[in-house]
Amino acid sequence: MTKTLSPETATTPAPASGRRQPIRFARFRDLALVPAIIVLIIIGAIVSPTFLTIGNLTDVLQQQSALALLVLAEAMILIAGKFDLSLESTIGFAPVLAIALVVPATDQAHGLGTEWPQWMAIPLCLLIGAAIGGLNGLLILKFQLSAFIVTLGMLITVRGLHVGVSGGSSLFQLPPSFMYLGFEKWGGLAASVWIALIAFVIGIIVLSYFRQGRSLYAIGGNVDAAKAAGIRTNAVVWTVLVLGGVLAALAGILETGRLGAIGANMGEGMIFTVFAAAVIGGISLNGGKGTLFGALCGVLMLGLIQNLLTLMSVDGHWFGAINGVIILIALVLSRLTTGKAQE
Amino acid sequence: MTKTLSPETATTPAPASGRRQPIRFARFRDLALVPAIIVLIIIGAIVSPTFLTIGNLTDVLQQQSALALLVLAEAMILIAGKFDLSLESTIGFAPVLAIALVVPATDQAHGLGTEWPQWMAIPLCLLIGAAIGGLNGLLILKFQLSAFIVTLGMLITVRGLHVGVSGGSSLFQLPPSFMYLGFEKWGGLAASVWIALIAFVIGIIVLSYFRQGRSLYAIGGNVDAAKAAGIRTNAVVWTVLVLGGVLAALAGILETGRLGAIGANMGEGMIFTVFAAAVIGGISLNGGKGTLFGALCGVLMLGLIQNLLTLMSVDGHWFGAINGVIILIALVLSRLTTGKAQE
Amino acid sequence: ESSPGSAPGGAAGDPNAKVGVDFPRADSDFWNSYIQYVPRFAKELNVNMMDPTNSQNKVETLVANVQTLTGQGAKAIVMAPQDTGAIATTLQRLEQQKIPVVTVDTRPDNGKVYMVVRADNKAYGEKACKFLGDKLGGKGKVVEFQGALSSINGRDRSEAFASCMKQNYPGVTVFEEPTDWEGGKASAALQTRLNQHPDIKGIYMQAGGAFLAPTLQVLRSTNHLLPPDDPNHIFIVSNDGIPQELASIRKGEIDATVSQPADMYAKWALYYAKAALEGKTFQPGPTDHGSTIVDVGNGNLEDQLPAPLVTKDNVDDKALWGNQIGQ
Amino acid sequence: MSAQAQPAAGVRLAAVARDVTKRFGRTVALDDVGIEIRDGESHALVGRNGAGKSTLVSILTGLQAADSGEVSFFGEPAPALSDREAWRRNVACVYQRSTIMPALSVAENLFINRQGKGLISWPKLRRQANELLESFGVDVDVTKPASDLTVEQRQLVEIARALSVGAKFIILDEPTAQLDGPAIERLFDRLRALQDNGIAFMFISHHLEEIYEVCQTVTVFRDARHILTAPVAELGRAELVDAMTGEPGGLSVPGAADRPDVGEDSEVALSVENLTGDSFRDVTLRVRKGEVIGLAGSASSGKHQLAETVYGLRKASAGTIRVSGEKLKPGSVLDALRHGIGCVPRDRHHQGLVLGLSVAENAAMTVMNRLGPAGLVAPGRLAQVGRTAIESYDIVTSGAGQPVSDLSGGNQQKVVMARALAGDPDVLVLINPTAGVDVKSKESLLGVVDRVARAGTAVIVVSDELDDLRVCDRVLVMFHGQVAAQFGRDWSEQELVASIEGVTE
Ligand SMILES: Nc1ncnc2c1ncn2[C@@H]1O[C@H](COP(=O)(O)OP(=O)(O)OP(=O)(O)O)[C@@H](O)[C@H]1O
Ligand SMILES: Nc1ncnc2c1ncn2[C@@H]1O[C@H](COP(=O)(O)OP(=O)(O)OP(=O)(O)O)[C@@H](O)[C@H]1O
Ligand SMILES: [Mg+2]
Ligand SMILES: [Mg+2]
Repeated sequence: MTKTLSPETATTPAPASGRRQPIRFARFRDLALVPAIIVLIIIGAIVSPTFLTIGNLTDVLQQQSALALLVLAEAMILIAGKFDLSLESTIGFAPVLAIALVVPATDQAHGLGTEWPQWMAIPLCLLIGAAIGGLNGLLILKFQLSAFIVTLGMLITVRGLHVGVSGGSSLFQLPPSFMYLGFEKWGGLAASVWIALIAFVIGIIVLSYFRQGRSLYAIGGNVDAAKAAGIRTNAVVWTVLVLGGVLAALAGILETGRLGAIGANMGEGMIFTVFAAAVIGGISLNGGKGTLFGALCGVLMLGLIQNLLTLMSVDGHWFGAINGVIILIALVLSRLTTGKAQE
Repeated sequence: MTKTLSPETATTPAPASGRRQPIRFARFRDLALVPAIIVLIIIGAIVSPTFLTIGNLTDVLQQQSALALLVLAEAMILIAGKFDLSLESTIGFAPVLAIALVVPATDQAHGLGTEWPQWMAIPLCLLIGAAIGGLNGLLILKFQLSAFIVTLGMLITVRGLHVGVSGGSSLFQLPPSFMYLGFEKWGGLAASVWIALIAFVIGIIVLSYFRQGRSLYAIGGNVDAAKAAGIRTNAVVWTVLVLGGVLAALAGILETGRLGAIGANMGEGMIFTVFAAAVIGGISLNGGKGTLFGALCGVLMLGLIQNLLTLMSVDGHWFGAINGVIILIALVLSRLTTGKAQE
Repeated sequence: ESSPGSAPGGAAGDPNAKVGVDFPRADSDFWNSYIQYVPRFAKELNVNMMDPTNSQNKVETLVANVQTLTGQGAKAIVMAPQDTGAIATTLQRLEQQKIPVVTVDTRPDNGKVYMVVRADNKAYGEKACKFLGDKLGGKGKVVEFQGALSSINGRDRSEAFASCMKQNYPGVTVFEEPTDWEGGKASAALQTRLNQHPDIKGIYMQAGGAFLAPTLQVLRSTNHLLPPDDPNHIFIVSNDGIPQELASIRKGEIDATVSQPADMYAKWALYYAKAALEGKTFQPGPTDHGSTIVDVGNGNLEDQLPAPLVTKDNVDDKALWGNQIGQ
Repeated sequence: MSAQAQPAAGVRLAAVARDVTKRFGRTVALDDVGIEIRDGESHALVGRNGAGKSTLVSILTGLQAADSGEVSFFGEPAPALSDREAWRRNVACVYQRSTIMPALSVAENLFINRQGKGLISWPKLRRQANELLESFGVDVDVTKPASDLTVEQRQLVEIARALSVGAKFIILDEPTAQLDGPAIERLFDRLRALQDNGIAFMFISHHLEEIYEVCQTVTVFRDARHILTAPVAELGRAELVDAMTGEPGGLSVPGAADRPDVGEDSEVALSVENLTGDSFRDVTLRVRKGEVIGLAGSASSGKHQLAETVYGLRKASAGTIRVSGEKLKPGSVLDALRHGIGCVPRDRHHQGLVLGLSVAENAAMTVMNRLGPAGLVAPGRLAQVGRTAIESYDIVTSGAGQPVSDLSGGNQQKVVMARALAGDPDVLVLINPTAGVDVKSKESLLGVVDRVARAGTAVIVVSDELDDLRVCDRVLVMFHGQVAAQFGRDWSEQELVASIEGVTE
C-alpha cells in the first residue's frame, strides 16, 4: 500500500494563529454528527410524544448495544488501516459454537455432545471470537492477502459453519449467563448498555491517551512510517484483529441474551450497518482517521432514525426508501456543517 | 551542451532484456487466477462427468453473465479509485421502474398508469441506471462525500424504491424485448453471454489501449497527479459512475429476461459477490490497480466453484462453509503462484 | 388416492426415474424440519431421489441448481421457490423439456406446474386474525410482525390479516412492523411500540422461528408476560408450529400458532413427483388425506393441505409435526 | 573492498555494514558493499541516482533485510528485524520518502511512538513540540494536522523528529532537497552542535558543497558498488565527481551567458498581467520566446503559487495569463496544456507521478491524445515515448514498463521532467526541477532547459538552487507575494541572497 501524501499544499504561509489543544481538530470533526442528531431529536419530539421518554431512549440504547460493540471493533480495525467483514458472522457463530459445546446433544438443544460445564460458555465464546480474528490476522499478515477479501471469505466460511453446527435451527436453550447479560438491568439501564458504554469509554481513552492506541492511527496513516518509528505494526494489527473478534463475540452474547435465542441468520447483513455507522461517524476507509466518539455518534444516529421511523409507523413498503433518503440527508447535513471533505 | 548518454546499466545485469512492452507487467498479474481455475476444472472433471459438458459450461456462463456485467462496472469504478455499492439495487430497480412505466396499471402487472410504448422499456431502463449513477456522482463529486457511504445510502434508498414501486411483488409481465434478451441464443450461446462478453472485450480494449481508459488508472493511482497532467478527473469519474449505473441496468435486463420476472429482492446480497470477484481478480480497493481480464477470471472462478459444489450435491448446511474455505484456498493459491502481495 | 387416471398421450414414464429436489434454504427452523423429512419420505414412498441441492434463499441459485439437476438426468423436480416470479422462465424451460414440477409452499405466479403443495397462507392470516379478534372482543391494539415484504407468503399473511381485521374487527388497531424476518428488528419494534402504547393487547407473528424468543424476551423484561387469565395478558398468535411454539403454548406464554405442516409438505411433494413420473393425473376435489385439490387457474392444481390452528386445547395432538420432530 | 577506510585503533564504530548485497528482482541495488561510520563523525554517502544509497539506508535502519551481509551498531550485531524498538534505539533516520502521517497533528508526528509511558499528557507534548520546532525556526500551529504543512515544513518536522529521538547515530537521506538557504544553515548549525556532543551522522546529499561543509569522511557508491572512502579534506570536488560518475572530466552546468541574447523584439510567449492569487498580488511579467527566467524567494514569497497558477493548478482571483496572446482559462490545467505549457510540479509524490504506473505511461501522461487516433494509445508508440524519456533524461530503470514506484527518487524526478517536456511545450514551468537529482544528471537536465530555450521555448524556473538559476536570463526575486527585485545574467550570489531575505540596500 503506497501512500502518497495528499497535502493541501498550504496556500498561506501558516501564520501562528494561536496555539490550540492538539485534540481540538479531532474533537471538531467528532462533533460533525451532533447537528444531525439534534435535528433528529427535535423532529422526534415533535412527531411522537413517546420519543423523548426515558423508556424509549433507554430501549434505543439497548437495541444498539450489540451494534455499538461491532462498530467499536470495526472502527479500531479501520483506523489501523485494515478491514473486517467477518465480524458479521462472528457475532452469530461464536455464541452458537460455545453453546453447542456446553448444552446436551438432544434434538432440542443441538449440542455437540461435549457437554462442558455451563460456566465455560462465555469464556469459550470470547475465545472463539479471538480465534477467528487471529486466523484473519494470519492470512492477512503472513500471507499478505487483502484484508477485504480474506475477511469476506471468512464471513462466508464462518456463516457456513454457523449453519452447519446449528443444523440451521435456532438455538433456544441458552446458558444462564447469556440470559443474565441480555436481561439484567444495572441501575435502570440494561447490562448490555453498560458493557457497550464501558467498552467505548475504555476504547476512547486508549485511542486518545495511550501510545498503544495512538499507534493505530500511525499504522493506518502510513504503515511504513509507523514501522520506521519503531512500532511493531504486525503485532499491533494482529492484536486489533483479535480484539475485534472478541468484541464481536461479546456482541453476540449480548444480542443472544436480548433476543433469547440465536437464529441461523443472526447478524446477516449487519456489516453494512456497521460500516455505515462507522463511516457516517467519520472513520475513513483508508485508515488513520476518525475517532471512536464519532463512530458512537454514528451508531446513535442510525438507531434514532430507525426508532423514529417505527414510531411514525411508516408504511413498510416505503420504509427502506425513507430510511435511505434520511441517511443521505444526514450525510449532506454533516458535510455542510463541518465543511470537511469526506473520504 | 552534450547530454550524458552513459546510463548506469550496471545495476541491471540484463539491460537488453529490460526493454519490454510496458504492459507486460500487468499481463503477468492478470494470470494470477489461471492456476486456481485450472485446478478447479481438473477437480470438476474428476468429481462429475457432467462438469465438462458443453451444456454445463454454457449454463455456467449464462448464469454468470449478469454478475459479470456488474463486476465490469465495479472494476472500472474501483480502478478509478471510487466505490459503488448501489449497483446491487440498481440491477433490480432500473428494470422494475422501466417496466412499471410501460405496463398497464392492472393488479397483475403493477404498472404506474403511464403505459408508455413497450419499445421504450430498454432505453428507459438504461436511462434510470444512468440517473442513479449520475446522482451518486453528484453527491460524491460536488458534495465531496465518501463514495462508500453515499452509495450505501443509495443502495438502501433504491432498494426501498424498488419495494415501494413494485409493492413488494414480483413483476412478471415483461416487455418482449426483455424476454428476447433473456431467452435468445445466438450461435449456440445465450444472448446474455454474448452481451457480457462483448462488453468485457470493449472494456478491456478501452482500458488497455485508449487514453480515456488509461486515465482511470491515473486517477485511481494519484488523482492530483492525474489532474496536473490535464486529465479532467471529475468528468471521467462521473462518466464511469454513470456507465456503472447503465451496466447495472443492462445486467438487470439480462437477469430479468433470464429469470422471466423481477422479484422484489432481486440482487440482494449480490454486491458482496461482485466485490469478491473483482478483488479476487486482482482489482485493488485502493484504486489504480488491476485489470478487467483479471476481474473476469474472478467471475469465472466463483461461478465454477458454485457449479462444482452443486454438482457434488454438497449438504446445504455445509455449503457456505465449504464455499468459503474454497475461496480462501484459491486466494492463498493465487497469492503463492504470483508471489505479489495483495492490497 | 383422489382421482388417478392415465397421462394424456399415454406416455407413462418410468416411476423409478430420478427426482431432483431443491431445498430453499438451510437457515430457518421450518425449512430445516422439511429438509429432515424429505429423505425419510423418499425412502418410505420409494422415490428415486437424487442428492438434493440447496438454493440458499437465492432465486439465481435455484435456477442454476435446476439446470444442474436436469443436466444430471432429473426427470421430475420438487422445488420451493421463495421468489415466485423469477422462476417463470425456468418453469417454461422445464415444460419444454417435459419435466414435471411440484412446487412446495409457494405457488408460482406464472408458468405450468404439475402440482402445488402448500397450505393456504391467506388462511393463516385469517385464522390469526379471527383468533385475536375474538380474544380481544373486537377492540384494542395489535402488533403484527410482518415477514419480508418481498416474500409471497409473508405478503399473503399480511394482506389476509389486514383485510380480515378491517372487515370483521374494525375496532382493532393494527401496527404493522416490517422485519425482514429478523428477530432483532421485531424485538426493537415491539419495545418501541410498548413504550408508545402500553395497552397493546395482541401480537401476531408471522414466523415463530424468528420472532418467538425475542418477543417473549421483551415481554418478560417489561413485565408484560402475564398468564392467560390475567386481565392484562397480551394474546399472541404465532405461525409455523415449531416445537418451541408448542412448548410456549403449554406454558401459557403464547396462545396459539398455525401449524404449517412441514411433514406433509415433504410427503405429498414427493408423492406427487412420483405420481407425475407414473403418468397419473389429478382432478380438483377433496383428497383422501384431509386436503382439497383446487384449480388455481392456468391449468395448475394446488393441493391445499390443512394447517390447523394450535391452541392449548390441541397442543398435545400427536399428529402435529412439531410434536413428532423432537421425539 | 580495498578502498574501505580502516578505522584507527581505539576508535569506536557507530555503525558498520559489511558485504551487504540486495537485489530487487533482477535489479542489483547493492553489490557487496560496506560502510563504517566512526563514533562522532559525520560521514557522507554520495553517488548518482539509483546508486543504492537509499537502499543501504533502509537496511541500516532495519526496514529491509539485506540478502546477505551484516550490520552492527557500536560493536553489537543488529537486532532482529521484528524488534523495531531496538533498531530505533540504535539509529534515527530522516528518510527520503516522507514518513509524515498527514492526519495526525504536527505535535504527534514529532513524538510518534514516544508520546510517553502511560497516559499521554497532550499539553506537555504540545509544549515540547513547540520548543522543538522553535529551535528549527518553524513557526506552525502544532495542533494542526500535518497535512496542512508545506513540503518544506514537513521536511523540517521530519528532521526535528530524527534529531530529537536521542539516538547516537543518525541518518539523513537528502534532508536538504526541499529546504531553502536559511533553513539549511540552521540545520547545519544543529548538526555541528550534535556532533560536538558525540553523535555520529550518515549524510546523503546531491549538493556536494554541503558535504564539504559538514562532513569529515565521504563514501562513494557507483552502480551498486562501493568505490571509495576517504577523508573529505583529501578529496577534491572534481575527484569526487569523477568517482561518482566513473569517468574523468568534471562538470559544466550550463549558464545563460552561453546562449545568444534574447532581443527586446523577440516575441512574447507568456505574459502575466496584474495577476493576483494565493499568496501573491498584482504580479506582471513577460517571458519572451527562448528566454529563461528564474523566480527566487523565500518559502513564503509566493513564487511556487505564482508558477502553479500559470500552469492552472491554482486559480487566480484577478488578472490574466496569456500564451502567444491568447488568454488562458483560469485554473484549468487542460487549457494550459492546450496552449503549450508544460510543468514540473513542486512535489513529485503529490502531483508529479502516479507511482503504480510505468515509466512510459507517466512520461506520456500529458500527450496521451497524440499517440493515436480517437484516443487510441498504441502500445508501440507508448513504449517509444518511454524509451525516449529513458535515453534523453538518463533514467536508471529496468525498462519503460517498470512502475515508477520502483525507481530511486532522483530517477523519479527525471520522469516528471520527461512528462513536462513530452508535449514539446512553448512555455515550460519548472518548480524545483532538480530536487534530489545527482550532479551529473542535474547537468543534463539543465542542459535540456538550455537546449529547449535555444529552440525558442520560454522557461520559468522556480528554485532555491543557485545552479538552477545560473541558466536564467533574468532572475526575479519575490518577497511577500510581489516581485521585489530583478537581476540580469550577471547576478552575484551575495546580492541575490540578500534580496531573497528582504535585505534591501
Ligand atoms: N523495491 C524496489 N524494486 C525494484 N527496484 C528497486 C526497488 N528499490 C530500489 N530499486 C532499485 O535499486 C536501485 C537503487 O535505488 P536507491 O533508491 O537505493 O538509489 P539511491 O542511491 O538512493 O538513488 P537517489 O539518489 O535517486 O536517491 C535503483 O536502480 C532502484 O530502481
Ligand atoms: N513500495 C515500494 N516498492 C518498491 N520500491 C520501493 C518502495 N518503497 C521504496 N522503494 C524504493 O526505496 C528507495 C527509497 O525510496 P525514495 O522514493 O525515497 O527514493 P530515493 O532514492 O530516496 O529518492 P529521492 O532521493 O529523490 O527522494 C527507492 O529506491 C525506491 O525505489
Ligand atoms: Mg535515495
Ligand atoms: Mg534520491
